[in-house]
Amino acid sequence: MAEYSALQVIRNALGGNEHWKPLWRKPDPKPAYNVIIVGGGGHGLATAYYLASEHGIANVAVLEKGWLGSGNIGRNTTIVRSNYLLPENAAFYEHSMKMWETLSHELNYNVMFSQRGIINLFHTPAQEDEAARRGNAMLLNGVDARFVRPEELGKRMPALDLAGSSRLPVLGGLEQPRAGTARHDAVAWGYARAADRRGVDIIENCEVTGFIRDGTRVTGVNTTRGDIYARKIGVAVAGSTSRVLAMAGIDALPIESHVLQAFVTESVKPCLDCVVTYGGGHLYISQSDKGGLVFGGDIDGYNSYAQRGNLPIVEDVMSEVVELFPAFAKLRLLRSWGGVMDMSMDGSPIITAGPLPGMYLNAGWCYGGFKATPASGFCFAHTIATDEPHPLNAAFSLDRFYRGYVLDEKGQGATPWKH
Amino acid sequence: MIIPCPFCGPRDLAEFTYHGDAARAAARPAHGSTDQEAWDRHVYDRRNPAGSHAEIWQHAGGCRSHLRVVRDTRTHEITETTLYAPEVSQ
Amino acid sequence: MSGYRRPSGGKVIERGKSITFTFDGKQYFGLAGDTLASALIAGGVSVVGRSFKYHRPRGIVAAGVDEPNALVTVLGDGAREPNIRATEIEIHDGLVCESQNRFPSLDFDMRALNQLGGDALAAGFYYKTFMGPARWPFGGTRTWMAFERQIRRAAGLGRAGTESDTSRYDRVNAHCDTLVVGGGKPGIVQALEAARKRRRVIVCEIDPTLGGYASWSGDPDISAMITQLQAMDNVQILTRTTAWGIYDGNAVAALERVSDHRRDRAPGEARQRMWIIRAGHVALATGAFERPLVFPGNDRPGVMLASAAQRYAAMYGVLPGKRIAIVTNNDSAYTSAIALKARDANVITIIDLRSEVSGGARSIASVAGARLRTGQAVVATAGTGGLDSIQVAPFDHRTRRPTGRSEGISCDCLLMSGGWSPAIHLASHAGGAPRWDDTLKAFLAPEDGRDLSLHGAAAGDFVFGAGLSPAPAPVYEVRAPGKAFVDFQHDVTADDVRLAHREGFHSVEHVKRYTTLGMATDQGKTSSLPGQAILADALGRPLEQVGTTRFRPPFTPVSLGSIAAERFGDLHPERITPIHDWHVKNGARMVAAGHWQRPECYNRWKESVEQAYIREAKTVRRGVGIVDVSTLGKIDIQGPDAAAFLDRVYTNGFARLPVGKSRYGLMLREDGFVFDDGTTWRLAPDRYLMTTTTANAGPVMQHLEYYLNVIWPDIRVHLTSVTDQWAAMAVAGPHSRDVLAAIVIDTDVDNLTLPPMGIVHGRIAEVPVMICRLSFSGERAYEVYCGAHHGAHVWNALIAAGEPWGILPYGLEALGALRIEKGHVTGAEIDGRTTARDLNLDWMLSTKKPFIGSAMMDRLGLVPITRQALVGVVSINGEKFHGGSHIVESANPKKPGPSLGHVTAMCYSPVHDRYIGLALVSSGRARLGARLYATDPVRSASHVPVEIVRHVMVDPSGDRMHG
Amino acid sequence: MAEPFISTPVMAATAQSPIADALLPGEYGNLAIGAQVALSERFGLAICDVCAWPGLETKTANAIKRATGLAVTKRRDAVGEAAQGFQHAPGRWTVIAEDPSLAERLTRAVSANATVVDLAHGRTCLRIAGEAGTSVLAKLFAIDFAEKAFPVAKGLATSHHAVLAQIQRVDAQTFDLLVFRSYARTFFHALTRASEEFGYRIVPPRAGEPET
Ligand SMILES: Cc1cc2nc3c(=O)[nH]c(=O)nc-3n(C[C@H](O)[C@H](O)[C@H](O)COP(=O)(O)OP(=O)(O)OC[C@H]3O[C@@H](n4cnc5c(N)ncnc54)[C@H](O)[C@@H]3O)c2cc1C
Ligand SMILES: NC(=O)c1ccc[n+]([C@@H]2O[C@H](COP(=O)([O-])OP(=O)(O)OC[C@H]3O[C@@H](n4cnc5c(N)ncnc54)[C@H](O)[C@@H]3O)[C@@H](O)[C@H]2O)c1
Ligand SMILES: Cc1cc2nc3c(=O)[nH]c(=O)nc-3n(C[C@H](O)[C@H](O)[C@H](O)COP(=O)(O)O)c2cc1C
Ligand SMILES: [Zn+2]
Repeated sequence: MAEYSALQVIRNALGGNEHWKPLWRKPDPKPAYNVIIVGGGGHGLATAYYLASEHGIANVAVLEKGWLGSGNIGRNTTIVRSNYLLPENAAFYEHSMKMWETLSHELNYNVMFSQRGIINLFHTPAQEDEAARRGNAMLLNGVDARFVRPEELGKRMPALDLAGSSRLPVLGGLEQPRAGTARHDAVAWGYARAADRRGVDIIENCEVTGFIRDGTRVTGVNTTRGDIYARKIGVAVAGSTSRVLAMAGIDALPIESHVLQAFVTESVKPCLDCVVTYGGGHLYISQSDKGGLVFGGDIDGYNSYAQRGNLPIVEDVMSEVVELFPAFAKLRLLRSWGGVMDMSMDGSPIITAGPLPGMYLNAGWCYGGFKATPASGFCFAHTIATDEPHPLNAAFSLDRFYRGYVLDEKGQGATPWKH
Repeated sequence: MIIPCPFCGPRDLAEFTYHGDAARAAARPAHGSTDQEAWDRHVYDRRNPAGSHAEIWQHAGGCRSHLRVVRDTRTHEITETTLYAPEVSQ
Repeated sequence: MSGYRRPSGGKVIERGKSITFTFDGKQYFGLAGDTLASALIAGGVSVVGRSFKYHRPRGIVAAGVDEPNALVTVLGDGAREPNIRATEIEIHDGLVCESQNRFPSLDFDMRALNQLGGDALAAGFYYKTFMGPARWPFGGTRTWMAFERQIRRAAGLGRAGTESDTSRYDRVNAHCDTLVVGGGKPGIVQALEAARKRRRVIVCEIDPTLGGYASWSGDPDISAMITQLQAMDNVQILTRTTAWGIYDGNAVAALERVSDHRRDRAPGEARQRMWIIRAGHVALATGAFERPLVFPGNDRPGVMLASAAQRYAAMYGVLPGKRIAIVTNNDSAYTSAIALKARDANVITIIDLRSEVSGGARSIASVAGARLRTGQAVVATAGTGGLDSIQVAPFDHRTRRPTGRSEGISCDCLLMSGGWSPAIHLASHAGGAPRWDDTLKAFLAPEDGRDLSLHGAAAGDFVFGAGLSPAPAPVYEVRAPGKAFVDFQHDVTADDVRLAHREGFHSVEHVKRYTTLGMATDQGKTSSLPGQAILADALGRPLEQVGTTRFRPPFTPVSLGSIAAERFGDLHPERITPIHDWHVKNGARMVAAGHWQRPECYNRWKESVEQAYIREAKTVRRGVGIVDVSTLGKIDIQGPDAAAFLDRVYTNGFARLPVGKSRYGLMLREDGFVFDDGTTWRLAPDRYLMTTTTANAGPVMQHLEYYLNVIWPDIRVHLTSVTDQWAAMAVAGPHSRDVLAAIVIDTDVDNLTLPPMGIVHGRIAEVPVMICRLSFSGERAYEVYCGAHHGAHVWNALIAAGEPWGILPYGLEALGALRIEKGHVTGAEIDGRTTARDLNLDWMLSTKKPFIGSAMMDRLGLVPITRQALVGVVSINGEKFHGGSHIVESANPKKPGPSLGHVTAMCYSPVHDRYIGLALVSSGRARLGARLYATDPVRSASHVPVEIVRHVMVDPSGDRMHG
Repeated sequence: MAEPFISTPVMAATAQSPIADALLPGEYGNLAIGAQVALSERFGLAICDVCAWPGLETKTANAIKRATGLAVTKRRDAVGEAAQGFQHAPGRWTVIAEDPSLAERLTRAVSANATVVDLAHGRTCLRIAGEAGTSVLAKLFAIDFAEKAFPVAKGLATSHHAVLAQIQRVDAQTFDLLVFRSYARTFFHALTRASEEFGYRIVPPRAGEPET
């Protein structure tokens, strides 16, 4: 099997690039598998890969209703970080960060993980204390963190307006230097290729339309390409979680679907070397390798499955961009889009066995599940393979809400659109 | 999005704040209820349907009324807006 | 390209009015009305930029917003404006532009890469390499990041500046019955029709003038129609205005370029203006985009869209070359040929990929004097700098390949036409799938049930002229050796599309993402369909099944400044208290608290903040101080059920609070966690004045309104925000009563008349005031309320009255220090994750009545004593520790061990003469007396031994405030 | 204990407008064709919020009419000589008058039909008049200012980003804007900025109104 390398690129180029093989096969579904993963997003594909690579379970199918990576993996703002406050989240996301650091090698696919740092700006003394609280939590949890003072910020981001036009000067920032961005689509493709190579069937254009039940136990799925049986069925469908579980008779979950928009400008030469977030609102910016400035802000704030947003958020986000970077006012918005997010009631994820026998659930990623992809796949595979949560996802249970063990990073309570 | 407030007329989304599923609000356990499971469900569980959704919005940047808005979560199309009255949602 | 200006003609230019502008440091002349593109073509400039990846020389291809190549940077008023299409810049005296991506300074690594040659840089090459070795020293992400740096530098188009944009942007909200997008003939027809029905109509058009294609194709009716439209009083015409997005409810976002085309601006005039138009009906008459053809060398400067040449000739009197060849798969190019001929162009040949051509087309070709070559194709182009010649060969349109020897034709301009794609972008923003029309070989707008219609070419209504067919041949590519470009700007070739297919990317969306086809600044306006056709060929499926990629706003790129509009440079509104100006005049450092501006402290004699607040706090403990607390949220609560309502929303009881008294109250969220606190005053049996924290004033109001309107509509209570009605100031300290006694009239303020939590009404310096004896500082203290307009007056009176006792104002920092000493909680402790028990406020949880949150507050996870609880921390050795420090057991700052909690707030305590703080510490109450460390590795690197103490660190018995 | 006061009328001698410093009479902006809008503050007014209990809206409207002479009904807003009133929410009116005893009179008139809250200090009333008035307002508010949609006397509640505002059309070219006092300075700044391109005049307070 041709492995990817610089040498191969040159060899193939000499052959007119005629000999490259498909990244994944296009198999027809088999009647039955050991494990079915519903959802060909980052998490579903990673889960399939780790089932095969960590647990030797290769008789696995990933069922994707559209084209692979058409969900949130294909539309996120690509930020990878582990700067969490709560220890449960910190441990999980830091594990993910470590996996990211070797992911391209592991997959033999360059996912372009660029550890250019993320800086959360703060603007008031109270915010500075909060930043210190978080930064100290990170260091005590073994995560890298440092304070960045305005002088350094000015040097690293010459276009940044430290004074702020309206009463919120930049007092400093909390940086996680190891954080950064990755090429979102490549993560899906890289996992798909690696899983395929280990025997996993990746089946596109195969929508799950129902569950086959034996009593309460889930034993298979109805799909647009026929019924498929499996001993275990993992659901990793992000924004579609409620819709899919409703097919199994679960009519309510601690999840709401909300749309988050993202934006990219026309490309320009490198002008922003790290990821930055604004503390005077809700905004994060980075620059893609192609040169576009990529922004995100608040979710639109109402239940939606529409994958597109509305104008007020567009205005808010652009207002914040030019507040921080008044030099960018003349740059131009090229494209905006939306994704449907699985907002959980405390803003933290769910990776668990259940809620029905034979079923496993991976959901509740809000707007932060891209960075989780490796650890999520790893833990979900563990949970499916062993029927026990991995210590890293033990806290991400479904019953934590009812028991009062919520993991509420933002302290917003059960108002999912505020997380 | 433009929401037709029954009192103010059509107004921009930016004037409204969201309060979620109207059916959930209507099904809130009675004040003083000690049915823990009912409270768990009420506080944490959501139907989150794809399709028609009766929901509550407050015209916070206008008349501050609470509205019951029937909206399709797949298309954002609004088919019904009334001032919120608890009976309607039951 | 050897373009030139004809001695006559040109609909929009003013002959006689010469304009001077600068391009790449060189002066050029154009005519008023020219675009930068038309002026450059007239000036014989053929290379205007370099391509994205291969840095190939590129010329002007189109005449409108679909231009993929000619992007320049406009150097205006200080701020750089990169990536502007030369076709949309109206030249004016003093315009300075520069080309982009032109002399890329590639460093050593990149050059090495380039030597690998084009094929190694094919689509997606970077996914397959640059991983480096798995292990140290180049392991992890190091290798990639080193290469990434070079790739990033090589990519990108223009350069963004660092100087702030000083121009102004505006927003206008508009409403109409009918919005017509596109001021071409079909748009004008729609507008007239709606206007005659007395509808309110808005028409927006990208160009400076109305008329569109009808105007440049010489439609005889068009100017009369324009005049007619302009005369209607119910029609508003917005030129230079691009509708760029349609949002839910027919809210249309449009960008007007108000003064970009002028050197000077009037006072207050914007550069650009964002229109938000709410329309009953939207009529889209946005025309269509001509498609290029894909053949080797099709990106050479001098190769242009046929309709673009026609437009340059008609509108600007400019011809793109002296010997023009045309290659086409459809009849519309014949219209272009004849139109060019009519303007004295020398159209030497028409090369038609089709083997059969209609009689109508044939006769046009002969009228145009162009030799018609059917069943032939361009298989190569040649020239240095611009185009010198093309190679033409017989062609089989089924195999897409040449079938015989090629023949050279010398020409300096090659026009191409691959048929037309209707501009359905706006109609597709809602996300429906466009429909394939197999006659037109084009995607038409989806039907999504909105109040929206399409007209003219946008609706697929193509009329190319008598005897001509609107149906192109379904062939867009000539497969011959050499790089044949699909997406000019992103350098995506036909081979790239096939490579993507070979690697398993079979969805159009995959091909887009893998090759970046259609992701450039033109968003594939011209290139999408040819790319999809090549994919369809590779898949062996009809184009209909392949589909098109999703359209998204904006239709064309929009400046970020225009979307921010009036908020650019003025993002956060400022909220000020009635005493604001006094604070500023008296040396206060103001800080933002949400939108509010509040004094942090009043610096004197160049004090530091810490020195100032310690001085202020001492004044309160020893004498008397005054603080502006007007920012507290205040809610008027009236009605027969007011008491019952408060009993439901507060954890503690308010029904039995006597009139004329106030009480501290605590609110939970429905999930049982603490939401907010504040005092509420009973002013009459059915009237209360509730106060909230500054930060939560809005959320508490919304919370109360929600319960009142939605959950308990039977409760008869009215709520009104009166935050702004009252100025509020707290007078605190042992001498506070003396100060009040000296100035308040119409009431006594002695302990009997005004005991703790009591309320009196009186007057200060003529002004009616309401005084409540409340203490946040732990000292004897009074909150004085008066009408906000009188606030400054009363404040001044109190300061004057307090002079004998040395009254001083104190700010937020001192307020914080005093409350920390006293163990009162604020937002730092009420962070949405703490319970009443965590904050030692369990005494406020009534057991006699249910309240919001009571059902959920005893869940398993909310009660363990191992939870983090509020305690005091005191520096043992006098060293300073910091807010945000974590509490740990280990004395070793290098190995601090796990976090037990964190310091929520700290201050220097004048009472204890050392640094103290509040902290949330796990099993906090069990740790009283423990010696732990406050560690702050991320900020100050301090690691300070602290003792855990009770959270109330001053006057736990409350004698001082009750005295 | 003294009676709780129902209202605190604005006393000319001691009151201060939040925008006093910004209200510098003169002409500003693009004066090429003269000032097309006039901006002023109506300081020192009595402003009340009257909120009817459900079912008692008509009675409340009648009471407002009795107390002020304004021809308000459940459906109609009114601008009178000495007072103005409009319904800004179902059953909820803003009433403005120059008479400082407004709150007291209203409270007496509505008796148990409604509640009255004095907002004389809590709101700042700005007036914008002139040809370009609606063009200026259209920059700040997503409201249809066409006379058909927004006839004379009508009042409504809306917002400019975080700043809530009530607007009443006093005549074809004149609008009164009520904004929260604390936001008034910021908002006035936005208003003048929006007016610049039309040229604007700041009009001094009327004679007899407090010198601020
Ligand atoms: C705009 C935006 C910005 C974001 N930014 C970031 C960020 O910067 N950093 C970060 O960490 N996270 C970010 N996220 C979140 C992150 O993208 C998601 O949390 C994560 O991708 C979710 O996991 P996934 O990749 O498995 O989901 P998806 O990619 O959504 O995968 C779910 C898949 O399930 C498929 N599916 C659904 N229903 C069915 C069915 N019935 N049958 C078969 N298949 C089905 C869907 O088609 C989809 O492909 C962002 C999200 C959005 C929308
Ligand atoms: N032989 C030929 O060259 C030939 C023959 C017939 C037709 N055509 C083409 O067919 C089309 C004629 O179509 P039509 O008469 O329906 O329209 P048109 O092209 O005359 O008018 C469309 C107008 O809409 C404007 N517009 C487009 N998008 C807009 C937006 N988002 N906001 C504001 N304005 C916008 C354009 O600037 C243009 O003026 C033209 O594109 C023309 O080139 C070409
Ligand atoms: C990090 C990132 C960068 C992007 N950059 C571009 C870009 O340069 N050009 C572009 O057209 N789209 C860009 N997109 C957006 C995609 O075209 C697309 O809109 C997005 O993936 C969502 O898919 P959809 O619009 O098909 O629903 C980018 C998306 C992401 C997530
Ligand atoms: Zn309303």
